[in-house]
Amino acid sequence: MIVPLSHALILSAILFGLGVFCAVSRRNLIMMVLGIEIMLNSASIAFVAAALRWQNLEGQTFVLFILAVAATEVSVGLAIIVYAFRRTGSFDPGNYNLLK
Amino acid sequence: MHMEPANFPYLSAILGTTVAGLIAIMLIPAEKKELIRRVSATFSGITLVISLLLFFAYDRSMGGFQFVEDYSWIPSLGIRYINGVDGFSLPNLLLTGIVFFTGVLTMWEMETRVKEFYALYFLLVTGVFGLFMSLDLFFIFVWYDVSLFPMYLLIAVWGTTRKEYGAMKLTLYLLAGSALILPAVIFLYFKSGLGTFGFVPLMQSGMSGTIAPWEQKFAFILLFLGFGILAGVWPFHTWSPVGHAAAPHAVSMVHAGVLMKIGSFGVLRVAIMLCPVGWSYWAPLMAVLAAIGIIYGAFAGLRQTDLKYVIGYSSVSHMGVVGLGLSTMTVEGLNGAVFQMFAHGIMTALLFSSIGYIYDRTHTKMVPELGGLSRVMPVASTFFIVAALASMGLPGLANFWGELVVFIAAFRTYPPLGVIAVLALVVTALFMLRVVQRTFYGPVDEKFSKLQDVSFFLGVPRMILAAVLVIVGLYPSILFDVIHTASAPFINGLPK
Amino acid sequence: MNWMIAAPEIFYFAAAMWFLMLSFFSKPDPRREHLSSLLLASLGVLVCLASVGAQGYLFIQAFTADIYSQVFKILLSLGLFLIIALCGNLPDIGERRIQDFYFLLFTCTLAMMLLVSAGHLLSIFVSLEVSSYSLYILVALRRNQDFGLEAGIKYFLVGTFASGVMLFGMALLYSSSGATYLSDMARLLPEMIGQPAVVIGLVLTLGGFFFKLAVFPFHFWAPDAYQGASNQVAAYIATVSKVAAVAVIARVVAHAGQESTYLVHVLVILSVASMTVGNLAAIAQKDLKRLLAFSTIAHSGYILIGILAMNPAGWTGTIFYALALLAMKFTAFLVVIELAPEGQNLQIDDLAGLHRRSPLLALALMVSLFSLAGIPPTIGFTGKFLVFVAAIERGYIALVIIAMINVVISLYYYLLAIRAAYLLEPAVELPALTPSMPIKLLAGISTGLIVAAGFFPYPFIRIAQAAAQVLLVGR
Amino acid sequence: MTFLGLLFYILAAVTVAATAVAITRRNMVHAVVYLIVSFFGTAMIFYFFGAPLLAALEVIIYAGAIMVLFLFVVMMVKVDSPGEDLLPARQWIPAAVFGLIYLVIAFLMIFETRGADAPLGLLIASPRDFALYVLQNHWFSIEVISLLLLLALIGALQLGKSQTKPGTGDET
Amino acid sequence: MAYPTLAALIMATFLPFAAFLLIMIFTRMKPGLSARLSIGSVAVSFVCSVVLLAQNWAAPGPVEYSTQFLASSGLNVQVGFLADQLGLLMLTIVAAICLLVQIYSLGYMAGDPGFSRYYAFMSLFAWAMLSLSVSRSLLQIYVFWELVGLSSYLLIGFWYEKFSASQAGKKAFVMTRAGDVAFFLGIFVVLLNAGNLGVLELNGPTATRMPHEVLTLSALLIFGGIVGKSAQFPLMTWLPDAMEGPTPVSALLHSATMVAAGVFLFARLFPFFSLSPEAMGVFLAIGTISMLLASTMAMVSRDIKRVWAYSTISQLGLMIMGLAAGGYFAGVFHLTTHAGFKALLFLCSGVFIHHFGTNDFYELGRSGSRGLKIPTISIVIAAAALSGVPPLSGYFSKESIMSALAGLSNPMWLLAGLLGVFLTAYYSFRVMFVMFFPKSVEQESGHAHAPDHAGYRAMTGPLVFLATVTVLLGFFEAPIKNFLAGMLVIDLHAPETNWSHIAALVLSIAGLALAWFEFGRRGAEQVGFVEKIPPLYRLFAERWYLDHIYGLFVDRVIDRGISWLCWQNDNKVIDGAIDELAGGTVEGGRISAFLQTVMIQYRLLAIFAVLVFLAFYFFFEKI
Repeated sequence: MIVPLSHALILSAILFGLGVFCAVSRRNLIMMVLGIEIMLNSASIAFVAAALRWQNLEGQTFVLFILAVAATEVSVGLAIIVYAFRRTGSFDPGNYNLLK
Repeated sequence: MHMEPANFPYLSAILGTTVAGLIAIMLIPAEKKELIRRVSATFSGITLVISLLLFFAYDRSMGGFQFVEDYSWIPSLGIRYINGVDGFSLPNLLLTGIVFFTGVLTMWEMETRVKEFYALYFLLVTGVFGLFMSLDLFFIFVWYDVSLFPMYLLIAVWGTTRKEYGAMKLTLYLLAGSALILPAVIFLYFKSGLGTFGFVPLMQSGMSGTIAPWEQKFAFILLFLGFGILAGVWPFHTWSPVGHAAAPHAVSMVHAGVLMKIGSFGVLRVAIMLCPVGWSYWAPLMAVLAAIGIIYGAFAGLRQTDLKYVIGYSSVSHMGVVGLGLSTMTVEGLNGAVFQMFAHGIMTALLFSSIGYIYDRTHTKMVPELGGLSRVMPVASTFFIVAALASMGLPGLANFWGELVVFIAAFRTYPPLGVIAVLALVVTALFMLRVVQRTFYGPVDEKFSKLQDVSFFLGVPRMILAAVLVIVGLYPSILFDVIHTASAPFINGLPK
Repeated sequence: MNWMIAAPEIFYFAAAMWFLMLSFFSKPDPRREHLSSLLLASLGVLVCLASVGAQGYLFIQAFTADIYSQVFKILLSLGLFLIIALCGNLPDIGERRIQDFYFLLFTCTLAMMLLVSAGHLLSIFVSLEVSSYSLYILVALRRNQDFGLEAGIKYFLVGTFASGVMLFGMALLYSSSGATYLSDMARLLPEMIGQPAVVIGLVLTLGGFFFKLAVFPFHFWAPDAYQGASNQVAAYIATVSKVAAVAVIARVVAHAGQESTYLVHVLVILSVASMTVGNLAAIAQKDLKRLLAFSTIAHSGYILIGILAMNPAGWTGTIFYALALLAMKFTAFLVVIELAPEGQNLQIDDLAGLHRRSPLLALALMVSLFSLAGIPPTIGFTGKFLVFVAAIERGYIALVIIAMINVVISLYYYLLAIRAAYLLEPAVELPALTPSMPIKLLAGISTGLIVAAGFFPYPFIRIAQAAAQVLLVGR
Repeated sequence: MTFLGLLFYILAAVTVAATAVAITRRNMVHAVVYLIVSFFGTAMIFYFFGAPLLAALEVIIYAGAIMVLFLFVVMMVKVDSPGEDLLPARQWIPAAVFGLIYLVIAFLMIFETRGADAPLGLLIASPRDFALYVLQNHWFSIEVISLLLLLALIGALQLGKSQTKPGTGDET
Repeated sequence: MAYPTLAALIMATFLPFAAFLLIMIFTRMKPGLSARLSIGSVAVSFVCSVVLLAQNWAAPGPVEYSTQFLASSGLNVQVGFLADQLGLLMLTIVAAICLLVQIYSLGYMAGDPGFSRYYAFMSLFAWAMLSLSVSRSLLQIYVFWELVGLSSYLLIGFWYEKFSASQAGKKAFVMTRAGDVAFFLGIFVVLLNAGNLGVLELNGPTATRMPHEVLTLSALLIFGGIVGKSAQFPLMTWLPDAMEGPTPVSALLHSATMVAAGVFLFARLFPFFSLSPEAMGVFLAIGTISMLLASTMAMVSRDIKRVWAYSTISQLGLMIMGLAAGGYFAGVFHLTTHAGFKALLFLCSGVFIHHFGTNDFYELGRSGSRGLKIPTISIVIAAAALSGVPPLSGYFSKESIMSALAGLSNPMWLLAGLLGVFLTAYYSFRVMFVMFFPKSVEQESGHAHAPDHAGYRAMTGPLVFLATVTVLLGFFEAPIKNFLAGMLVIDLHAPETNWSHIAALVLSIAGLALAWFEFGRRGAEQVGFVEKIPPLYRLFAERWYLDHIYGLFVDRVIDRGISWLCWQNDNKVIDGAIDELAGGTVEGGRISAFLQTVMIQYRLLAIFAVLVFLAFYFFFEKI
């Protein structure tokens, strides 16, 4: 054995927490996307560890698709953010407050 | 419970007529106001005729539910389209027919958005008719709400005093009541274990105790409060004067005349008949609230200067009498309560109809601004005074018998409350006479001296109402005979 | 493998590709695009109707066709058709982007169809992502870019955050139970539902779907997205997307969440919070679309009642409610779209004088709003009634009372809108509205359907019952 | 504790530390670089957990493609965000509070779960096996994800197409 | 009961009602026809009642006809006729006076715009009052009791444009209503304890089955109705105000018949009441107080109608005293005679008022009221009868009451009665002397000539008839007594004490003499002795401040007290709470809406926080 599953899950949970922390406390849209990336990544670790636990490849498959989704997220997310930045000149999410 | 099927769907015919009227009105171009009025009068007249026919065709010796129509509706939930009338609903149906027809005539002179008005009015009345005749709790609830929500527009568009406030208050208040009814109805549905919303089987399971006592108590209080709000039970009555005052005349008529009856009828039909154990548990509370309502409504009415507010508070007081009757758990009490529903409906419709006439002429319904109207419009005044006298419980007019029977029943069951309720008669007399005096007596104001008295045609609705008051007042058995066919078996069948 | 069971998906894929090809090879022609999309959407409805009896699995069990999914596909295709019917005039989507607009709509619908058929966590996840991403883009596509991009950003951030949460939940669920197929879950989960990682993982997984349905606390995107998106897109989000979300939540909960009182409690909390937050916030709204967004949030709370009952009646009610939501929201948005020919955002006060400008639209608005408020005899009432019956069958009477109180609160703002339409007079006299004949027809039919299905709901209930049979797994 | 176990802890520590540092960098370029370190650590863990293909993909896609995209964007828009309030106190303090609670609960949740202490035996999925598995079992999802990528492409394109200067109309 | 009798009863009672309906619906615009209808119906009633009276003169016992009414209400309500001696006597009195007054009104009301309405109301009254006389059950009596109250209200406020008239009508109705409520409650008590409301049953064995306390309670409650209707203390002040109505109305309703209904009810239930000596004691006291208070008020009034109104209260009190003292015949006989001479008094006064247009008898005197011969003679006869001057009818009836009082063990009652006799004579002749021996006569000629037109004839005809009756009726004491003896009601005390007769006679002469001394003799300053004592004068003129007390009560306690509280409670407490709730909800909505617009990161944080909470809840739920 390498480590108990729980330890890998703890690692995943800590990373998830850091991702959330980044997403909710950095006043920067790009950093927010980055934080969400970290969250996705943390899920990947848990999946890989779980795949090892159940000795099947389902978990690893998930990770493969998470990679693809992460890529999509970044491309679409950054596209929107960049175009928004071009219009407003700001990455500060607090500046996006027209809708209310 | 005896159920006599109908050889002709009279009850559905009533609903069909109102719906057909509604559709007909919708199809007429809005500019043809006169045509719309005539169509409305025709259709409402037909419903009146059918309800009269029903009233006299009902076999009093047999009792039970008659003219029953029974069709499957939502089998998966045990919902059926069941209509039927018994001694409790029959007077209310007749009342609705009368008030409906006279309401249409009362609004004859209205010129704004006639088409929409009559369409909504027909919708409202469809709900009222449906509720009185339905024997399925699902439909009762549906009709209950159908009869409420057109109210908002009817008041807000065509109303007068603080109309938007009144409309909103009324609608939200009453629908808050329905918020209590629906859970209770579904609750009973499951607790009976019968898988049906049919009224008769549920009632039997309530009687036989299949629905456990605590369940009945729980459901009863929800249903009582829910329907009681509409019946103007103290302290949930404050929507009523505001709503009455804000509403256009015909709506006030239907509202005070019929809609409040829906509340008390709902208390009777749903709360009491389905949860007899709950009834006996909560009856003292009902009685206390009703007695407070009687005396409180009278006192609060004393201070009002708006004619419609006065009537609104008198309605609170009178509906308290109904509530008191319902709380006595006796045959007399139920008889009196249902009788009072009818009498109050007619009486208050007549009052509002007369006020409507006065308001249309003088453009005010504030008592201090009026005066001496008896000189310029003696006939219109007479109608009002007749209704006011009925409201005071004068013998010879319908209300007296309802109050008498209720008071006797109350006196037997709750002597102190009976005394309080009877004392309110003095206060009612005081404020009604004050209003009559200040409105109709005294020197006639200069600006009113040119007013026309009510013409024969416009007098017709008031005449009908006044005649009903007098006929029923002189021959109350015409109603009591019918009501008794429902109340006596019910009370005698109560679990001991 | 019987590919025919995926006929609707294949059809919609082809349709989406058609528009993709168009955008590559042809100059945009709004009228042609609209007619062709209308044709394709109506064909799609027919295809869905034709394949209603399809049953079977593709890709092991990743794609499951059963009566449940097929019924929802009909709803989805119908919703798409209706929305496209409102797209005759697309002022808020640039002419150049119109082909891609339809491509995205069809792709999104396709993804939702895959979603309602998905039987594996992974396929659920990817289908969800496809539908979400097409919506992010659709929202951001609005010509008024200040609105569109801001809404897009917020929608996107909340959406990806939610999918991050969902993935983490799936990871927990998978790591502690080993189940990835819904059928495995139905088999394995009942005995380990008491394990914290399992059930919390399940709740987090549901979070992703809650985002779609705009359930508290994943509802934060909804008001902004509705307000920022063009009217048609907002209508699409409010109708079609909600139907798909209901489908997938009901399916997942039915498979994974039975026997868990904790899950029920969570759903109760979220349901109450959704309807309360939605209804309260809606009171203060001036923008009509924003108001409808909050009303959607409230409705997601009502739908959860049906789901959390976890009994046949509840599933039936949920499915019926989805239909109801489609009809009511569509009718309301129809009025919004017709009232805003420039594609602008409507304020509630802009409804003033509607009863004279167009009695039909005013009636449609009134009926749909009363239906949303749950006033009988409308479909909205029947939907509520069904889910309430289900909840009370399980003894959740307090929940139903709370829901009814919420109904009363909601009535307040619906009445304010109706008041605007029927009572207020516009400051400047506005010309009468003359909707085109098809729109009139559509308004009439949808209004009629709302009332008729409210009054004679049984045919629809039977369909919903048949579909709900599928959810009775493990019984 | 096995060697691999020790390695895991070291890698975990590195990953967490790198992530923590990354999210607190003012300069986004630095943040991205630190994050690449974190993803490398993750890739290593994948490798030890028997997913060599994923480890490679993690490095290529995450650390390579995605982070590079970030870097591009950051550099393209040339924002040092000097005025940026790095971690506004009224945001990070509640976030930290909930984060701590979250961590406690996460620990509780993970350790309370039956089977959480299941040892992770060594099993390596060869890229070939993995690919076969994916294609056999998840072809459906691959199709869908391809649609997603197409969508992302078109979406990004469309957003670009619609990009306008403020104040001017739609067509540029 | 024989059908002819029944038919006669029905005709006697229902014809006026038919007239009422006909007039209200059809002939409002045709005054002449209305009057004819009304008078015709009453005339038929009168004929029927006379026939019935004659037919039953020698009949052995009460005849009753009843039918089930309201069988299905759960109550067993019997309605029908009870034609016993008392009822028939009352029927005849009422019919006769109705007829006379209606004929008289032809002249008095001629040309009034509400002529038809007047006759409609008169018919309504006639119906109610006639029916009341022969009602068989308490409930039926109550019904007609209320209806006479209604007609009283309508007729008092007949000239509704006059504020005081409508005010007086309202006051009358509400005050009698207050009494009626007690009556109503009394009926309930009887019904619940005796199970029956039939007059005969109550007077028979049924009542004895009731517990004594309950019986006393019910008797007191029912007496409340009598107090209201007969304007006894403390509900007495409405009657003087009721004089705002047309004078024939005062004559008919507020002196001769309607107010006597209270006394009639007393007589009706005499055996029942007799079962409770305590209650009888209370009745006696109330009768006495009313009689004395009203007499004092009459001593200072300058309004001729009010004097007679006070005198009515006083005489009704006297009747109640007589009845309560056990003098059944005395009370009923005084009721009969009083009806005649009091109606005469009013009708005569009416002629003067009509002619001179004032109610102030000082004014009348100065205007030369002596000029109208027939009314002058008649009114003097009536006043003398009122004062108990032999051999007029009042003398006989008063004597019998005095002897009933004398039969009581406590002589105080008799003394009070005698005081009443003295005061009656004093104030009656005060009016007579002031009117006919004025200090100065302004216009000897002018009005002095007796007008000779149809109206005047219509008015004087009834006067002559009534004056004749007043003179003669006294001599029918014995036959009437025999007739009533068939009622099976034996006077409890029938001692023949001569000294009370003599004392009464002496006192009435003394009163007359005092009146002559102060008002009648040449050179009298026409100021009563009471008026020379200002506090006493004010007390009497202000009616012992009863009205002030009521006014204060209504104003402070009801209007500004309870009613204000209720209204404020509605506005501030209930509606306040509701509005507060609604406002709070809207405010909550605003807050909620604001929270949805916070910066996106806070929203994400909220999502995270909720999820943390939900996870936390899992462990919490387990504990």
